[in-house]
Amino acid sequence: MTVSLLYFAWVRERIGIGAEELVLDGPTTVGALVERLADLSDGHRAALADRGRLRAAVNQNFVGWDAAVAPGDEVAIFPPVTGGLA
Amino acid sequence: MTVSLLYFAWVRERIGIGAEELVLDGPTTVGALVERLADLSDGHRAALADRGRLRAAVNQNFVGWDAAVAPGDEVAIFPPVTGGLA
Amino acid sequence: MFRVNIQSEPFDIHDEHWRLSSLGPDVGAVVSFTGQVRDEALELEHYPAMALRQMEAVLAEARARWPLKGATLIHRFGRLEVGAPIVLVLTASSHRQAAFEAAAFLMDWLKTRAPFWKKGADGWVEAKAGDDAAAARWGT
Amino acid sequence: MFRVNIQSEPFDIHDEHWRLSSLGPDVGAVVSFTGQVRDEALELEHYPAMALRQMEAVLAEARARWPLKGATLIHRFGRLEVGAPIVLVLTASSHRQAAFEAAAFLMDWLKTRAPFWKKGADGWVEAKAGDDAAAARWGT
Repeated sequence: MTVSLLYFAWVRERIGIGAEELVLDGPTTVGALVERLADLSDGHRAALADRGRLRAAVNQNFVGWDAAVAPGDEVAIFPPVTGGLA
Repeated sequence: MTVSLLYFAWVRERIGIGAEELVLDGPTTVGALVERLADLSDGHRAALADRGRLRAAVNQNFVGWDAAVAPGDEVAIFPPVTGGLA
Repeated sequence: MFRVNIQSEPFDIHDEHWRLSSLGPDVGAVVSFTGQVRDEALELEHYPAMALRQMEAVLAEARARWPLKGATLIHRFGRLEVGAPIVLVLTASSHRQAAFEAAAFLMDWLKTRAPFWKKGADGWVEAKAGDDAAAARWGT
Repeated sequence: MFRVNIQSEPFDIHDEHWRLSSLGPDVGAVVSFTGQVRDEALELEHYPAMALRQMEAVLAEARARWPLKGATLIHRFGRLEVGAPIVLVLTASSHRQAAFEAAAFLMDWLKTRAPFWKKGADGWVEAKAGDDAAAARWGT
């Protein structure tokens, strides 16, 4: 009953790790999950404080903060993407 | 006191030559010039009969039928262009 | 031939172009877009599985919208010096308009959907609002 | 680097692309368009002096409209087999939108202004009304 968490770019740097697992009591939302994560460490709090600068994906699809998260999901938190160039 | 005439694509093929010179009495228009040219031979007539299918350039710029032609000019008559591809 | 790839190595634009231009007698137009590192060296981080998935989704969307004979999307990651190619988009079609529009669409969507992040000497590059606007012009 | 050429020989897209992509650290985007012979071999006739003049005029217009770092226009003439490249348009800019728009503009204008005529097995190819419409979207 866990979710896999992935962090990228400065979110990863502030948290200090790129991946971790969290045990879930049951279904939740991405927003509620981020609130729980922010309490894990000072790094988590610094990385996750300003949700306006963050984006989320569940199972590799972009989602909003009210999206459902179930045990077994892969949840990624990262800044807006800046690929492609030019 | 001559103009140089250039023909391209099927205009050239119907007239039978790609270039010729014509003596001008004085300034004229491209349209009047084409009427005179049409009387030169059956090939000229066949090539120049349907002005809707022709385009003209004076000194390498596209012009309309009422454009002025002066001695020394280079006048080209041809079908609409079909370069570039795709 | 439709292909998506994510790699650290450079790509060979000549080989990639030739693969599309030689697809058959009904290819009349090939358009390429190459994005390259401007002004300062970069480190490109990405989310591999999601990047591949999003690039495949963007390519499928382009195929649904335009009659393409082939298309190639390549995105690099890792350390890239000034002038290094980062991204390649290639489209082949019978006619030029489909090839041009599909290539511009693919780039606009890649910019806003492919999970890549750039870090320069001054830190992480911020996303630009203009990119969302560019992607939005294609509808959703 | 801005260059126009009319030639019977093939062009090397790799060399031409490299010339623009290596122009300097402020080049971020290079777009290429290649038109190639579709379905049947062609004979391309042209009006040399006017073709060069019109291609130079079209290039000057593109430079006035977009902040380009470089652009290349090459048009071939003579006998061309199926699959042979006929026309190459390359644009380099700091940003992708200028490179894309300028390349599409150059092709649309070339189609309606460059004095080339194609002859296939069934005779001379007729001009298409769609080409004038494509050129008209850029205004005059």
